[in-house]
Amino acid sequence: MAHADTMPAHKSPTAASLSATFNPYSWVVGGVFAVLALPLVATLGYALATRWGATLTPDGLTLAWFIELWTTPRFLAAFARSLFIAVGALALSLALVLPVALLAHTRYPRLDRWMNTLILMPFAVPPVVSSVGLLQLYAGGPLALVGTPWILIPTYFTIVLPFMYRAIANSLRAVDVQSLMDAAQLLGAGPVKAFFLVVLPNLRGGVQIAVFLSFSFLVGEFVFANMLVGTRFETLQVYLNNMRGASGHFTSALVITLFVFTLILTWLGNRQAEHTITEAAR
Amino acid sequence: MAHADTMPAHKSPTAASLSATFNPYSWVVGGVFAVLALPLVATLGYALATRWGATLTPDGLTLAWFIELWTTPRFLAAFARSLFIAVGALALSLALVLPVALLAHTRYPRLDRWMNTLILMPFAVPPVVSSVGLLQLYAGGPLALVGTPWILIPTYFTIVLPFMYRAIANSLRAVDVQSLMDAAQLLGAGPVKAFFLVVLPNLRGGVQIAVFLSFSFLVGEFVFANMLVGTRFETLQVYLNNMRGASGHFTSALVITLFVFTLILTWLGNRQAEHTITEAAR
Amino acid sequence: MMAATTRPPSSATTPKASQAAYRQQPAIASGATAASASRHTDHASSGNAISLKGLAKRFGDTDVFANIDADIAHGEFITLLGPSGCGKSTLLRAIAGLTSLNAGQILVGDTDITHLPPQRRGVGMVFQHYALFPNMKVADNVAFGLRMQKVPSDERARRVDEVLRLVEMQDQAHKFPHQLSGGQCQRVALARSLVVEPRVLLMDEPLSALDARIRKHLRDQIREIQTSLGLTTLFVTHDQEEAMLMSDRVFLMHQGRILQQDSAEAIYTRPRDENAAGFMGHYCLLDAVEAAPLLGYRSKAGRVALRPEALYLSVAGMPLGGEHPERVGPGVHGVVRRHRLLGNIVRYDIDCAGVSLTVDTLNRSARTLLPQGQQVTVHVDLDEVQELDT
Amino acid sequence: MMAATTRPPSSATTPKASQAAYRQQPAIASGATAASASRHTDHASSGNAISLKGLAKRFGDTDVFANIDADIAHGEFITLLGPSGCGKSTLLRAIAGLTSLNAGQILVGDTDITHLPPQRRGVGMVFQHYALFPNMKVADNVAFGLRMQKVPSDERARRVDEVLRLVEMQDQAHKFPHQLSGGQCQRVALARSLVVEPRVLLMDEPLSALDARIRKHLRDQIREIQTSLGLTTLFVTHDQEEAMLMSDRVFLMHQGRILQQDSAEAIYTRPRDENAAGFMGHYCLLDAVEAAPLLGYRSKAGRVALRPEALYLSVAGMPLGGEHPERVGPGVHGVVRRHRLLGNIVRYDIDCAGVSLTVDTLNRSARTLLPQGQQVTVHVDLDEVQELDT
Repeated sequence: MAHADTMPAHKSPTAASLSATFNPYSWVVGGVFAVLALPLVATLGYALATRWGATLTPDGLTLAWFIELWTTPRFLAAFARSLFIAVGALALSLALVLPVALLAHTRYPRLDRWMNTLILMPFAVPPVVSSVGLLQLYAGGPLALVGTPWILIPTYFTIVLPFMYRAIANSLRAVDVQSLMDAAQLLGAGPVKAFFLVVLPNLRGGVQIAVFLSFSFLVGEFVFANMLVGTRFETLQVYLNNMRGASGHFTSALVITLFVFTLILTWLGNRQAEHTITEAAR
Repeated sequence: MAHADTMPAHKSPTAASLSATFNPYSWVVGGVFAVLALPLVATLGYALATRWGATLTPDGLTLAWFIELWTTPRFLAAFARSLFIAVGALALSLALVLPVALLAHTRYPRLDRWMNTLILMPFAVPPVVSSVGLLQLYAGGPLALVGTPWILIPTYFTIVLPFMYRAIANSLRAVDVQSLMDAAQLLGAGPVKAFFLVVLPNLRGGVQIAVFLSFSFLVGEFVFANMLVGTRFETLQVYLNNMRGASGHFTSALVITLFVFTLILTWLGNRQAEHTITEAAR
Repeated sequence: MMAATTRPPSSATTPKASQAAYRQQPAIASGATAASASRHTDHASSGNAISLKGLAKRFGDTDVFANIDADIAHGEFITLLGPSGCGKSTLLRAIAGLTSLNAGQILVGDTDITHLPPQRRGVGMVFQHYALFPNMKVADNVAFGLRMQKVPSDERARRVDEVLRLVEMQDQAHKFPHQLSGGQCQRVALARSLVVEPRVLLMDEPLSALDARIRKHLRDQIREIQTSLGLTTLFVTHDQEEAMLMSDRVFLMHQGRILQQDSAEAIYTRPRDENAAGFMGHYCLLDAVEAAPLLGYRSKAGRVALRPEALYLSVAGMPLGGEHPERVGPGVHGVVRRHRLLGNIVRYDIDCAGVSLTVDTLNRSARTLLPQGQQVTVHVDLDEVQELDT
Repeated sequence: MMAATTRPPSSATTPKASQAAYRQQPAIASGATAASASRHTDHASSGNAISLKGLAKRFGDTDVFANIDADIAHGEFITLLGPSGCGKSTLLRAIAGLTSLNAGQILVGDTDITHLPPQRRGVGMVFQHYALFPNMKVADNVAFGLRMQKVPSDERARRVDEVLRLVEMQDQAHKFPHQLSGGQCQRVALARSLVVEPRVLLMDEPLSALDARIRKHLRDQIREIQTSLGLTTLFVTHDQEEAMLMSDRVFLMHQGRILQQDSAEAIYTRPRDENAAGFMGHYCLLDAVEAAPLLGYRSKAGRVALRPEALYLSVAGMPLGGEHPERVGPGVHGVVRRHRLLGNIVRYDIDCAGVSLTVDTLNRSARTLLPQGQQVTVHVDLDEVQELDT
């Protein structure tokens, strides 16, 4: 990853010299940034405002909404549930996808082609659609999981699978896995050791982004959680939805909390990954 | 695209000869397929069953549920609304993303780096979160779009943007766009003509998959549609949600209809794309 | 069949006429292909095919190239030779109009094309990585340029077929580029450039992505086609042998400047300065003091360059490899430090008068190989000594 | 400092002892590096470093290679030379244990390693595309093998430093691979293989991804290090010059078979058959009838191969390039069709007695160049004529 990032893009001098003289792209970046950031900024304003009526700026700033939120046990419980489900689904998918992707890449190229077709399926079946199917499937007999939180882990696993597989497969393609494995083995490492020391760290970037995005998606997932388990197992999003009636300031504080939480998580993930690598290389 | 697909994967003879003797991957493929297909199969069974109680197989087969669905005007209206919104958002995003991605790739490499960071934002802000933000944003003043269907197109555009950008940027990377443009221009084509004749057809695969996946996602989107417009502009998913109380067979029929519809759409898209290329090459 | 056919037979003696002829070019006369075969010297009298005047290109603070002046005659095969990063590819792209210039003027014939967009320059280009259109079959790739010129479809088909025959790819017309080998791809790319009959053909390291055997074959083929069409060609390469074998003239480039414009032979045997000598062959570079015993006099130039194959060895008074040159330097005693067999050449490292000399001899027979430690006498051909400015 | 140090000085005269020594190898004696410098001929008496016995590899219905038999002595530098697709790389990978064999036996010393996994073969390998670990700095890349062997960290640091010094990369120890040039990457890859003191070093086209100048430098450096360490080396290449310059012996491969195992000189001057002659140099291949006038007799062999540099030209009775060989064929009259300047060589195409001959002469001076159409006499050195089986 690091390699690909730092490699200077091979461009003709024109392009670069042009971009030095005028920068239309700064406008594009600014525009896109505005489009994407505006809702967030508005939410942040709302969460910090004592009152925000018809004026352009909030009337006063306060942390009261945040404090109220963080002292609500129902919120904390929902938070914990969401975390538990998301981590479970991600661990399950990582454990399954990593070896399959590695095999597909190094040994059985045909497997890769098959997987690429298969992983499109959940996309073709939108969440509400498949939740109906899942309800039917898990409603009776040996798989009577409906209404229990356990139904969410396999469901989320299914959702996250395609994304994880593509991200990991792309990372594998960027790294010459076969050669790295060969080199490590000739230097005395067994295949498993070689994988963990030499291949996995180089997939870091791709896997990390996949895990992060999946995680934030899962924490934010509402449809399945609501339809499959509902209020019996209130996840963060279900809680948020149920609180819609409450003050807009309160829900805004919730939203900001969630956002900051995922940001911190990413940052930690990044740091940890870098640390691991430095250690491994020592 | 075509190029990358047909290039034989360069593998050591061992791997290939091993895969000829035993095929562990057929098990993996089978397993994944089962996991992904089971909900769909169950739904199909339900949609076609006259009744399906505690037994393993349905009691009898009927098309009654489908006929009932297809003759419901409320369903057809919701379907049309969903289509309109999805097509609108996709057209908007294609028109914006294609030129930006092309510029980022050929002229301003730094723009590409920026875009790659920016497009992660909507992922970091889950739908329910940003819908709260969007509600605040569009609630008053000049942007009073809340409750009108028009709010959905910019919202969906924001959601689809990252995915479209990545897909198109990846396709551009696989094709040596700069050289193709250069070659076409030296052969007498203007830049616009060169783009449409020589670059765009080679992005087909990537763009097509992106459009298809985005489309099926948008048609299946529920959270924004429900929160931002609600019952005043009933899209397919909102309708489906509202019909939850109805017979499971009826909703199953709805789900299967939706699924078959996206399948047909993909197939048509594929055929059309191939046809275009054959024509262009003539 | 290709190139240059649109210019009237006794072409442009006045600037006006030539300009008119050039402007007329995109609409190709339909009878053009009739006057086929050897038009090699048709335009020898019509001035230069290309003139480059004071071209300069900066990228930020660094000059990619500067002060590029050159005149190229009709039908000439010019090689831009230089190490990677010397600006040769950028210069080619500037001539094609794919990169803007900071200064200078490019004339094709007598037309100033400096500010024309690439599609109106009448210039063909072959890229290192082929740049074939992956979505089109071979025939459609080749027909692309003709379609842009709105050539009627029956004439188009005929000309595509003709040019595919020329590059020996007529059997592959219905394949897609990804079904071809590298060498075949480059042939198609060549055909695609030739079919529109460009006034100038630019080739940007077209052989360097190919493997050795195909490279040699295609090298000869390109030169043959170029000669038979009388097509003015600029060929970029970093490979000295390629430049030596293909070119009418070589432009030796170094750090954004043309060090020397000369025939391949002159570039090789008479490098102008130390950089040129350093890039070509395996010159021994000595300073005047070191060279004095070999030359028999103290050179006035700062540096003296000796070609390894223009040094003569004698063993016990018997000249190795026969006759001596007319003007020969004094014999200097030396010792063979080692020899390396390079195939048809045996390269000796010889310690001689305090310096290490490289001497090339033909690998005629294992019996004539000089062992390590052998005492020899080294003579210099005074006519082949290059005295360089520093 | 590297390699082979774990084998006792007067190594293994019985299979048992050698085997024991081999098994002992992974636990490297800490004093090993003391006995540094020239161990080139230490093991000359201990039999072969590697024996390949009847190796065969099939991929589906096609043989990748078959009947590979070879013995390689301690400290020998062997080049597997052949065109792409001849099976040379697969053979190397089979020796490394990265590809399974369908038949045959590989002995290192007297140990059968045919069925050992790669990590237990005691074999080092350098790959064409370096295969450095991108997540580790240079020093950590090099230390990897030692860490696998659980070498204590202070000794590890010392040995890494030593080997980085050997490849002149000690200043780059704290860089990541992506910060290095191709040549530097390959040096690190070399250091990484050397530091674990392998019994055999395998190199799979290590220079072919590098550009010409660096390739030459690294080529000499690899050979120097290999010689100083006395390290048995198998080097795969498709480049004839590389093979000629580096090898003690060359194994010429063609379609999965070893055509000829010989010194570089012998491979070049005495090719065994037409395929070998076709791959090496620029042999003129004539049949017996065509060759008869040049030889003065009718050869019994089907084909006769003449080296272009072992043909002698005379102009008007004066030998060009001096002396004639001892056993010379009859002079045959010919005409210069064209000449090509290859740098230090001038290559003439000469029409002579109904055949086209290629003759190489040194590019000594422009004055001695023979013009097109020049009448010449061609002589053959009868000692250098190769009569080939067909």
